[in-house]
Amino acid sequence: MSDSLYGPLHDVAEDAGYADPPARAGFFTDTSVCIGCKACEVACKEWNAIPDDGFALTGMSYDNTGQLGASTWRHVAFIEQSRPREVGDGDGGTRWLMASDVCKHCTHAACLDVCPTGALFRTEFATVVVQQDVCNGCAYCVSACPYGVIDRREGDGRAWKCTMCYDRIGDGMEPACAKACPTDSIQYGPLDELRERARARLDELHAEGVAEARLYGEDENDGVGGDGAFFLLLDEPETYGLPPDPVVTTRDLPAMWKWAGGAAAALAGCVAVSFLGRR
Amino acid sequence: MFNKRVGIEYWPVLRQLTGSDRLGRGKAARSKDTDALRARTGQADRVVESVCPYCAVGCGQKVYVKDEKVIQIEGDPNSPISRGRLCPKGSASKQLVTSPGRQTKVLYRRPHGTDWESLDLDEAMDMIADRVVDARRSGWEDTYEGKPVRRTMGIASLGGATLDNEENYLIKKLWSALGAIQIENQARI
Amino acid sequence: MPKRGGERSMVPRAEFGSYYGRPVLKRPRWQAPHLPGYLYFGGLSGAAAAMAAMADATGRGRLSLTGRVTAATAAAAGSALLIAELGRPERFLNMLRVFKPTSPMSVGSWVLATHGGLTGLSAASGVTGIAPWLGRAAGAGAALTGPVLATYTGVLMADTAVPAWHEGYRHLPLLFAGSALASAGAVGMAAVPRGQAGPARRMALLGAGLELAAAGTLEKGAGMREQAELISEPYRTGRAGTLLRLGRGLTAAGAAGTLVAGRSRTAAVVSGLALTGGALCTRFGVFYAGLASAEDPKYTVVPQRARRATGA
Amino acid sequence: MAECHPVGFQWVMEAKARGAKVFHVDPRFTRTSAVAHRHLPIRAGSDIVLLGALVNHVLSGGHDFREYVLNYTNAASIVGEDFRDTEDLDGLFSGYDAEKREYDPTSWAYQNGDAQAAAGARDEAKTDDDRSHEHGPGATFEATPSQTGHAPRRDETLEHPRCVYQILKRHFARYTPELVEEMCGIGPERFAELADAIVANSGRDRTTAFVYSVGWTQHTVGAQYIRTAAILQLLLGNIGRPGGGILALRGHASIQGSTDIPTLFNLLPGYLPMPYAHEHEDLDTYLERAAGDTGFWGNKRAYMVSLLKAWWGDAATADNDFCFDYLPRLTGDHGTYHTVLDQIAGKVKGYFLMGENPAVGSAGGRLQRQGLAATEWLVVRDLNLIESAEFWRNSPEIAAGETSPEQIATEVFFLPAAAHTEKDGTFTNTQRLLQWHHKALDPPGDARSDLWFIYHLGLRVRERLAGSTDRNDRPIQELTWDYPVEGPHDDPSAEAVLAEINGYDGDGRPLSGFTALKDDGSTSSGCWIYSGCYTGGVNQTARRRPGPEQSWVAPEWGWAWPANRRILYNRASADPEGRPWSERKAYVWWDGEQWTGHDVPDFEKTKPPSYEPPEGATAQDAIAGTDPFIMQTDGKAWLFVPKGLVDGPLPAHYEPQESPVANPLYAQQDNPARQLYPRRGNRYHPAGSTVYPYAFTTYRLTEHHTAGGMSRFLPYLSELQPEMFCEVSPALAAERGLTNGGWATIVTARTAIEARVLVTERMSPLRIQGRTVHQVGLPYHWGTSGVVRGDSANDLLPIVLDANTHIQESKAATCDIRPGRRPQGAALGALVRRYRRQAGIPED
Repeated sequence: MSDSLYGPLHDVAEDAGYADPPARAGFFTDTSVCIGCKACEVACKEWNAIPDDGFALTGMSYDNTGQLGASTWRHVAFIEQSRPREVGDGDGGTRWLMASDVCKHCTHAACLDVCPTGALFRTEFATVVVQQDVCNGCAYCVSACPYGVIDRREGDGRAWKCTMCYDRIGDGMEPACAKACPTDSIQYGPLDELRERARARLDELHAEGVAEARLYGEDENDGVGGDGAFFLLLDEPETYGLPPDPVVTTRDLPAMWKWAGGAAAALAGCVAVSFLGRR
Repeated sequence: MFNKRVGIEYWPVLRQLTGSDRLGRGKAARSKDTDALRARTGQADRVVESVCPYCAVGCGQKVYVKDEKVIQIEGDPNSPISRGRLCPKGSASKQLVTSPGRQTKVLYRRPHGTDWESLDLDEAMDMIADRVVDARRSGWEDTYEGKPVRRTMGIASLGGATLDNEENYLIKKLWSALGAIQIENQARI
Repeated sequence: MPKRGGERSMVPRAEFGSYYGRPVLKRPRWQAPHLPGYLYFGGLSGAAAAMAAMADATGRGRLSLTGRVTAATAAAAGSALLIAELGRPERFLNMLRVFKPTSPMSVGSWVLATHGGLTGLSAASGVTGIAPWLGRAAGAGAALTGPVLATYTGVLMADTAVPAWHEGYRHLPLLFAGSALASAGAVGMAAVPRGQAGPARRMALLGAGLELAAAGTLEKGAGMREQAELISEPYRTGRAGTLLRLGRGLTAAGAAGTLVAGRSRTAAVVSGLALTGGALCTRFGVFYAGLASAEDPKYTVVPQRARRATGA
Repeated sequence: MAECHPVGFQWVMEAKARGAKVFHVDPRFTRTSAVAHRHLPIRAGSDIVLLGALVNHVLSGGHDFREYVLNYTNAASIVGEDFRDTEDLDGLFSGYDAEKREYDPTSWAYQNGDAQAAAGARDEAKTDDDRSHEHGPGATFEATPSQTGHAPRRDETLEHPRCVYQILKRHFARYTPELVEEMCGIGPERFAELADAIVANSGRDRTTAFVYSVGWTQHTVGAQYIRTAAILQLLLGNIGRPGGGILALRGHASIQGSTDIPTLFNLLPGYLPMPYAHEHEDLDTYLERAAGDTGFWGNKRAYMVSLLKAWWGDAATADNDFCFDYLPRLTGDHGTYHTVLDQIAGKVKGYFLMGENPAVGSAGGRLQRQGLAATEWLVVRDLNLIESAEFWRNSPEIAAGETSPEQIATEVFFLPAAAHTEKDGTFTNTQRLLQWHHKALDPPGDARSDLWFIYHLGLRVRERLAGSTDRNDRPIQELTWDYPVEGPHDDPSAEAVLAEINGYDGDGRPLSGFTALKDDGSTSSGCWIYSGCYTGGVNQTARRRPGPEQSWVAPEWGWAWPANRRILYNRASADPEGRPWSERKAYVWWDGEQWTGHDVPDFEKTKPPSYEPPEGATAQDAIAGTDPFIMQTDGKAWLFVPKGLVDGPLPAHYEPQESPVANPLYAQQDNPARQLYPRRGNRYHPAGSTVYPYAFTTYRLTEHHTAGGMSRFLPYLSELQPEMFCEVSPALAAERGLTNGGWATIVTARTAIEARVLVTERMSPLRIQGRTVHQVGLPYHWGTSGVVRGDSANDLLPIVLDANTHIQESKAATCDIRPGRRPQGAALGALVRRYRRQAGIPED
């Protein structure tokens, strides 16, 4: 059971009851080639028939989406960075980081763990999907996700997030975002292959002198047992709005139950004690 | 609680107890809809090869039609130009052609009018044809500064860069035959 | 986004720490008064059920009936709040679609369903006098589910990514246990003649003590594993801090009043109200502390960075 | 490119991954800059300085690809003695008439070559009584005016002081890195890095490509921007070779097609010029003026006669000059901006807008809307109710109380258009590739294709004129206008139209290509360069052999004009003897018997490299086996253009019409031949104005499409860029008190608009002539209709045009910017007037 809640887990789909599942599917988002076009956002919305998410300028560079949510399953972050410089010096110090964020499809997915209805479930591809015919909108998953991904949609009442296009990949197709991505910043495939590719790309970038390049969510020893959707970043995760070291809350669940058991016993004991004595 | 269309055997708790997914986080929790899920592209009546209507890169598109409705437009992986990829605009093509905001009725605004009125397409075409004939005549020039020009300055047209070659061809052909010369498109802009 | 000084306002640069100051986590969709109300009623029902069973066992009829009715009513009220909080209330039965030990809400739903049934039966029997043996048996059962119902909510809150809740997983069950005891004791001593209310007053006193102790450690962050000072901050500051301080005052006052409540029904009622108010303030305080800790990315990012830096 | 052509940009990323170095020159740091190796922020309107300095770097450093330059360009040609350069005349070339503000190009001619010595214009134009030398936009394929047979004198040593090579050297000598720093704001190290990279990446083994868009064309010197790049690329041997070229990225699905089969006033299909009015003109005199007799334009009669046959069929006979007389005649600039001014003057009764939104998308938005309001009737065909359809009720002028629906007399017909999924047809993409899109379903409601519309309108007009005996109605009566119809709405068959464009031989069989065209009336073809797209009765444009199953050239995907060639002038990819310049860059070559290679050779298949044209040869027979530029009269690429451009044979740096600085090179501040329209509503700012101290540039965003008709009405795109904004540097924000996310008002002499502010380091203040020049960036997508709305950047711009192309200068102008929202109602006009008064600009 501890394996099922925390730590490296190799047979994720098997652990969820699938005999002989297909290879674990994943996204590798290489932000070093992202051009911030947002094709992923639109392709996702078209395929999944997601409603628009409001029409407001945020003032956050070219990001008017803001964050992932019930009606945004791909979100492109724009981060402007520059070193101080003199007028006329050009903008050699300017960096404009772009990154398409998505549900991480964690090995240990808190949203799925805490879902009381079984609406959130693990697919045979080891992805995590909400069943809209089941979800009753309890919103537990919203508080549980360490990445702030899943949310309940106002007016609809159910929780929504990226499905990694479960319907498409089940039919041997690529998820809509990965298919549309003009520069292959979003790559879809068997997770093992993607991890290998990502490590090679990282080595390449390091060799080019891009020392700040790093993988995020690729390590199966991290707090969520590694992500099904992982990233190559060019700065600290929190710069992109990602938690630096997320841990699935369920890791501590056994301990929590112990403390709760103790508290329950204490409560019962206190009641009992209160009835001791005469009157 | 459990799907009413199916029996109690679809109650996940039972499947948790009897199957391999004891924690109820995977196989046991699947709903009937989930089991029936397929990509809608697979149900298309036909798939039509097309080209993105936005910029001039010319990305290949596949248009999926079911029940005479476009149900999906996505990149054509066979295209050596785009390799199946689309930008945000190309990816929004389905909304472009199916958006409820799209105008599908002829509208008419009479001179000094304050609102649109509806108009029959056939009638509109007749009215436009009448006006073309009239404007052509009234703007007609046989000569200009003594030189033969045989043209009309009464009609002008702008547009073409978003149209098909065949359409541009007929536009240029008809306007030229009518003697109209102020025929322009976005390429000038 | 850290504020930028000076007149050079610009597209905010993403500096160390966050993406334009946006939270990393989603703001919990749970709302007040539903969730804190549920926490209160769940606690009240659980402790009241235990009180009723013990009262039964010790032959305190009025206290038993009060406990049974309170437990049943509170369970119903809690359930109603829980359902009202759902995005799709008509699907509340889906809570029993699976049984997931990994989901405190799933466990809680089964417990609540059982407990609700038991307390309902026992209250119905108590009020109508029909099938008293069944009422007693159901009451005894509810005495088992009750403490679970009253404390599992601590896990419910803690089993999230919300830093203040998660890191409070040791404290919250005890806090809720104490608060539940105080709440049930308060109802008991206020509703039952002084003569039979002794155990209720003792429950209230013990509960208040436990509640005050647990809240004290939670607010200090004592026992939290990492960055205790920072992560416990939301319990001390803002709306949550105010509510918790108010709750502590009310609970202390209620406890003090309880000491004399054996001599005055009025004192019992006033003390009961104070304790109830204290318990409610505590629940609301805990709830808002969680919201505050989810909304400011520092509570997510700083401890995680520290953890990563130490290689933990 | 990443901004506006993201999917095309995948190939840049691919090249980058293979080691290509990517430089991005742009006033703004864009999404392209973000992934380029180097972004060079440049002052908008100064590109010729940068490009000229690169030319100078190549020439003065001896970096040119000498064998290529000597054999394939006119570097060795000797120019006549009368020619004077801008260096001699302080910014003017010889032949300028200050009164008429135009050039007489006679003195630019080659020595020995007489006044008609050369080429480049794609219209018949020049006669003694015409000022016009009309040119279409997007120069790709040009009819070359007449020339006499004899070749100009050449100096193969390139040392003659009047040879093109030496003239170039002198002309560009003052275009130095120092000047680049002073005028463009690009420092010497950055320039050196760029120059070194280009030189290192050109030659036998390597090629460099330039990619541009309207950032180069939308200037009063636009055509010359591209000319400068052409000179550079020719000197480096980067034309006609794989990985080389100057690539225009165009913004509309078939904007290339609408130039090839032009809905443009000055062109007929296939870049044949529209005839101008002359006292006596017949087909012969037209052809004489239209193009040269040598090179492939030498077959101009076949092209023209086949077009006339396509249009007037049996009515077109040799006896009646193939109905040449039926074509209306031009008398000057009849471009869209000219038309708008004519509309305001009440000269245009009826106006058709087909998939075009000038109320937002054209410069001088107020004038555009005034023009619409002054038109008697207007037909708008579009998918959505765009501003140009609703100007009579929601324009900024109505909001300002200047006019009202009751005052606007325009009768408006809005006809819903069919989408690309609802009709068959071809788009021609930016690389000349025709691709057929199949109809997927019928259009909804009253929506119809433009093919349907124009065909059925034509039928109705013909019906009305059927009985007429007016001679002027014969062109329409005799027009071939009988296309098979199909479907529930009687849609004309697009395939039948394409077949007509391809052309037929005398027996009614589809032609195999333009080389099969005859000048005797026995063949027809609606657009000679497209001939071959329907070879064998097969729609070649619908070919879709999967890319992975083909070579990298992918010749069996769609069909590229001409003759399915993917790289034009690809004979230049081989050396004069016909051998590839290098194995790495092998593309087409002479195998001893014929030309062969990866692409369709752009050369007569069996003409050997050794071929020497006999005396008096015409058409392609006059092109030697070593001359790759077969459309030119001499088969050479022109570094110096002795004829064909109206603003000079060489590019010279001129400041934009509205510039914050003075031109340090010449006393001549602006392009002396630019088209000016000083008038009410179109006042210009003086150079260096302190009232309008900031430069601004307009542009597009990835998330929107041009004037917004296909994007602002879609929620999925609108939510991504929901509001009009302006981009300013932190320094400018500090100077003017602007805050990120707040509002700003941008003011010009034309109007003022408001925009939300993005304060960003991506906008660089530049050091120009020793002082700081700030630039304001303005996307131009918004208007008063759609899901998201906002002010239009184009309202700020004046109408001032490049005289070659009649394209407006919308990439560089000046403005003031101030914090806060703009005034509403009459106060808006008052603000604009106050600024004008302060700047000493005449009142409207």
